[in-house]
Amino acid sequence: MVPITTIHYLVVAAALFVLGVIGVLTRRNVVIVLMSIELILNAVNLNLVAFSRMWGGLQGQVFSIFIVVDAAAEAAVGLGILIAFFRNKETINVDEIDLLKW
Amino acid sequence: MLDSFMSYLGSTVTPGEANNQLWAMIYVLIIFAGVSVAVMAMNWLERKALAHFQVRLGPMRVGPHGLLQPIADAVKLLIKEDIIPAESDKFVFWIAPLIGLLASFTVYTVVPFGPSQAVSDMNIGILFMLGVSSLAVLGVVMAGWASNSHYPLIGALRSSAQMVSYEVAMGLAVVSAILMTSLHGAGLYGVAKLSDGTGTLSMIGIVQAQQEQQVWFLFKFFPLGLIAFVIFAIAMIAETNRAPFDLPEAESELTAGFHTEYSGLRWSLFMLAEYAAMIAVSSIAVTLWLGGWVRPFPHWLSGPTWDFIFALFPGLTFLGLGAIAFLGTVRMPKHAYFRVQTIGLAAFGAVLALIGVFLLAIVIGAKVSPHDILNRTTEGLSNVFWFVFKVAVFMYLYIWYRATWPRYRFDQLMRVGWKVMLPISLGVLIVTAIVGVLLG
Amino acid sequence: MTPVATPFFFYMLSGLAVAGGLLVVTRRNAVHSALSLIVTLLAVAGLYLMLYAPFVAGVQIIVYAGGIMVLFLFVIMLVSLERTIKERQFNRMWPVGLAASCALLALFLAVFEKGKKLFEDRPLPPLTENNNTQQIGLMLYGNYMFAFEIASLLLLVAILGAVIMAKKRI
Amino acid sequence: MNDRENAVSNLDLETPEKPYLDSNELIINMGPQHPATHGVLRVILKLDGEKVLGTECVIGYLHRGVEKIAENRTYTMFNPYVDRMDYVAAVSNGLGYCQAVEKLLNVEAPPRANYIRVILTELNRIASHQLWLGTHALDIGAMTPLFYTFRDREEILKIFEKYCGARLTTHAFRIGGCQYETYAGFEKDVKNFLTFVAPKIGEYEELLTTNRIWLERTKNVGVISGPDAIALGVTGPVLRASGVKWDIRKAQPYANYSQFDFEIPTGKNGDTYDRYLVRMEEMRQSLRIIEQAVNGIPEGPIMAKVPKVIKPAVGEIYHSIEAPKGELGYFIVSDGSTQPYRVRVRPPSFVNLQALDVMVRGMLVADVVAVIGTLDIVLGEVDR
Repeated sequence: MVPITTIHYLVVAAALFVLGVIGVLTRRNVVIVLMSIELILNAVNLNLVAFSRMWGGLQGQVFSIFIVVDAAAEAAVGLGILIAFFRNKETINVDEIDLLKW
Repeated sequence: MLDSFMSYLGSTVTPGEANNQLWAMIYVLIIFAGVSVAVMAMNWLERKALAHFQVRLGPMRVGPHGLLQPIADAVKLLIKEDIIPAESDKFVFWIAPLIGLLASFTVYTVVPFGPSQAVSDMNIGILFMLGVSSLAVLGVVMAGWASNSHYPLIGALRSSAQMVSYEVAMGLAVVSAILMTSLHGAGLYGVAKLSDGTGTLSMIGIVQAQQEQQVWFLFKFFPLGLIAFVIFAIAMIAETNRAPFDLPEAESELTAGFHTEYSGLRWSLFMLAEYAAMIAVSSIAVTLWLGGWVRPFPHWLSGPTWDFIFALFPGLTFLGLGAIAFLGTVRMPKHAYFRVQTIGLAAFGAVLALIGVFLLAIVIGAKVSPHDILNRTTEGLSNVFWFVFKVAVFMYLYIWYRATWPRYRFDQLMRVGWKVMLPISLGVLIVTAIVGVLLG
Repeated sequence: MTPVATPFFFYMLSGLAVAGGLLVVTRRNAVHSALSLIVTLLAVAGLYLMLYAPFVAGVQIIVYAGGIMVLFLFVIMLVSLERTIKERQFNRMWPVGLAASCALLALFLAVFEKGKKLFEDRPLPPLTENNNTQQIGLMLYGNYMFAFEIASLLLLVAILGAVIMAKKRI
Repeated sequence: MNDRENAVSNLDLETPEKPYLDSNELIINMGPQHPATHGVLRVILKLDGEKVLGTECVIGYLHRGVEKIAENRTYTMFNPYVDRMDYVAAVSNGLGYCQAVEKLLNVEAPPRANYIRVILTELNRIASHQLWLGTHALDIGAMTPLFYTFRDREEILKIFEKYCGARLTTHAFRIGGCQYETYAGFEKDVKNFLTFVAPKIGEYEELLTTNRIWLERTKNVGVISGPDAIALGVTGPVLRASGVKWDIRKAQPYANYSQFDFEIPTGKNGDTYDRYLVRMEEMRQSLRIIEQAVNGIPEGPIMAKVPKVIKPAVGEIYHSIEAPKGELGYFIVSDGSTQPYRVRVRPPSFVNLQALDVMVRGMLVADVVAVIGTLDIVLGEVDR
């Protein structure tokens, strides 16, 4: 079997990234869009960790921790907005969120 | 095959570290069987102890003193109809108990029963334990949601909020214990030395740190360790949804909380997961604050004689249990009707006594004619015994709490979690760090 | 910590991750999506372990699977509407989005193909010492102190924002 | 199904932020099969998250038409039926009915009968309060008091069994006095019981009274003010805990309660904790009454002169007594025949249950359970 090198991880990360992008671009449900963003962040994290393994440094892992922090913050605020929005409009579809103010 | 089997026996590290997959597998099987048996024993003990708290007898019919009751229950639950509600989400409903079970059993891979008596020693042991046990909340949420019914949903929301909030206080208490691993100090306010880079997250490393520092973290920087321990001890009850924090299963309010719609085998999986999780969090507490496998007074009562005396404890405990069983046999009514029960109890006592004699034989054998494998077995037995003994104390406390206290209300629970436990644990963490640096 | 770096585990975990990601994007029911996202996250945590990043893996499990996903499930249950499941799931421009994403994937693959030599020359360096967690801690409180503080500020702001957004009356 | 819709639409709820969000209002059906509703009470809860916006009690699952049955039975034949209403305090029910008919007949029970009645009724009050305490504590999550109280209640039931052969639905009294003379050793048994149970009440209090969780669960929960309670017709310990000193044993003494020296415990805040304290104190006061009664029990007949066929003159009568749960009243209309024309019972549980909605609005679901427990309802009496 081919030994696993960095490129393998990069391909997996790319696949996850593209899946996340597809989710963000095509889904209507805000919750699923947010989850797709989490997928994208994960793909980036995987890349960072794979590169940090490749170069033997730890900077990549430190960065990935920052990204996890960011993901947590993003999920909290995003879901908060979602709940506030749902209270007003009773919908969670992205394409119905088309006004700046209501 | 035989070589790889025997090669590990002399090793002093865990099979995971020695990269011995065969022994890792054997350990996994032993732990799985052991935990299952412990859950059954705990089930029996809880019913008996609770009954005696409440001036009644508890199970008495199935086997002598109800000893076979857990088995009877298990059989009953296994052959019971497995109901899946029509409107439920079948797949999620089906998989939810498995997730809870998986989460609570996976934790055991890093529980250190001894320096080499663990499946593996992870670099991030305690982080792994907290992380995996926090996955159990997913099983609860899924079960509540998949049932598609009001009571389970409220139960699931309650329990997920509860588990997530108490995890915070729990984590902070754990951090203050981890901090102590890097702060060397002899005894209470003895000389502390701030060492660079000797702190550890590994479960075995934490116990070894306590061994080296010659103090249980419970007593370190008194009363800081004690406060952190109390915070953890409270949070772990909330984590496992036990009384007085058993709101998710508050039968008087929510019938049975998130597992209202479950029956038979699936329900028993939830119970199994709950008890396994109880044992798991108790072992975290024992590892972090009560010195893990270390026997009491390892330095005050040191020397080979004391080692030998303490090594006798496992065998003596079993002999004592056997003696209690024989006492029960004597006190059994002398009526033909009770003959089977009497014989059963005597047989049970005989088995316990045999185990005790066997364990004593190993210990005494090691004393009389020191042999590498015998010595190691003696040591391992002693380690596992003290660890299990400390965990058993917690198990008894769980029962005691349940018999004594009423149940908290949800808002009060949240208030206690966020406004009392969290500030205290943060404060303890900060003060521990300051004390550590000042004494260093 | 000695993860077993066999190709088998790699393919299993990455397969799980990608399959989970696929389900996230395609499931009708948001709860199912969330559950498959959890599978993906756990699989990625496994991949981190294989890359000798146990601390990141632990953080991934605690923060993502134990925290963020529970939050997601909570919100889904709170806003769960029967009708969102029956509605159209993809927006009108989904073919465009899909095409763009496929183009992106093609681009990635082309880049990898082109730069493949770069990677093959460098076999993975031998395992660093076992104190990964300590090293990360030293870095976080050393070089990246400022970034770390900013991250904590970000979290504080996020907490405030989430509370203000989600609370009915303050 | 329609039933449920109607019940829900009857909830006149004023939610101030209704246009903003009513999506997470949840309607939950609590009961009739629910462990904490003490029988077959069905409460429809309207919730906002865990907050209770309104309740609707659906009753009648245990309706047996006791009042209607009375119209087809003679006065004597109806006597056992009243035991089945509040089956926890059957003796009190019997006492109320017998005294009402005696009033209608203008008969006075002899003094010895009155003493026996008081002893048995007060024993029954203790038994009822013990049962209440056990189940109430169980609802709030404390399992252990239940078993303690049941152990001690057993002693009371033993005395009942020795006296009249029945443990629960005793049918101890007859119109005009008592059917049975006390058995040999009755007084000794009762005295033994007094010395047995006094420390036990302290034992219950030790478990609960100063327990932090118990305090948090009961203080300021289900508060009802004195005027509100009077307006709703609430009686018994629930009323007294709101600070109203109203006890029919003192206000309109019946039997021979006026001869005994006892206090009426009252509370201040009208919350669940005060009701708990009031009931605990009531048990002690009952012990005092029993002690005085057992020491002063006179010799003499136990039955007044009552005709073989009871045929009261045309007329109507209302007589009420202080049952363990509150004012238990009997309104009897006689048309001069052997059967009552109409019997109407004023059951304390039914009237107290009205206060549930007032007490739990704005509270949490867990408090509903606590309040149902503290109201001490018996569904046999609510539904009759």
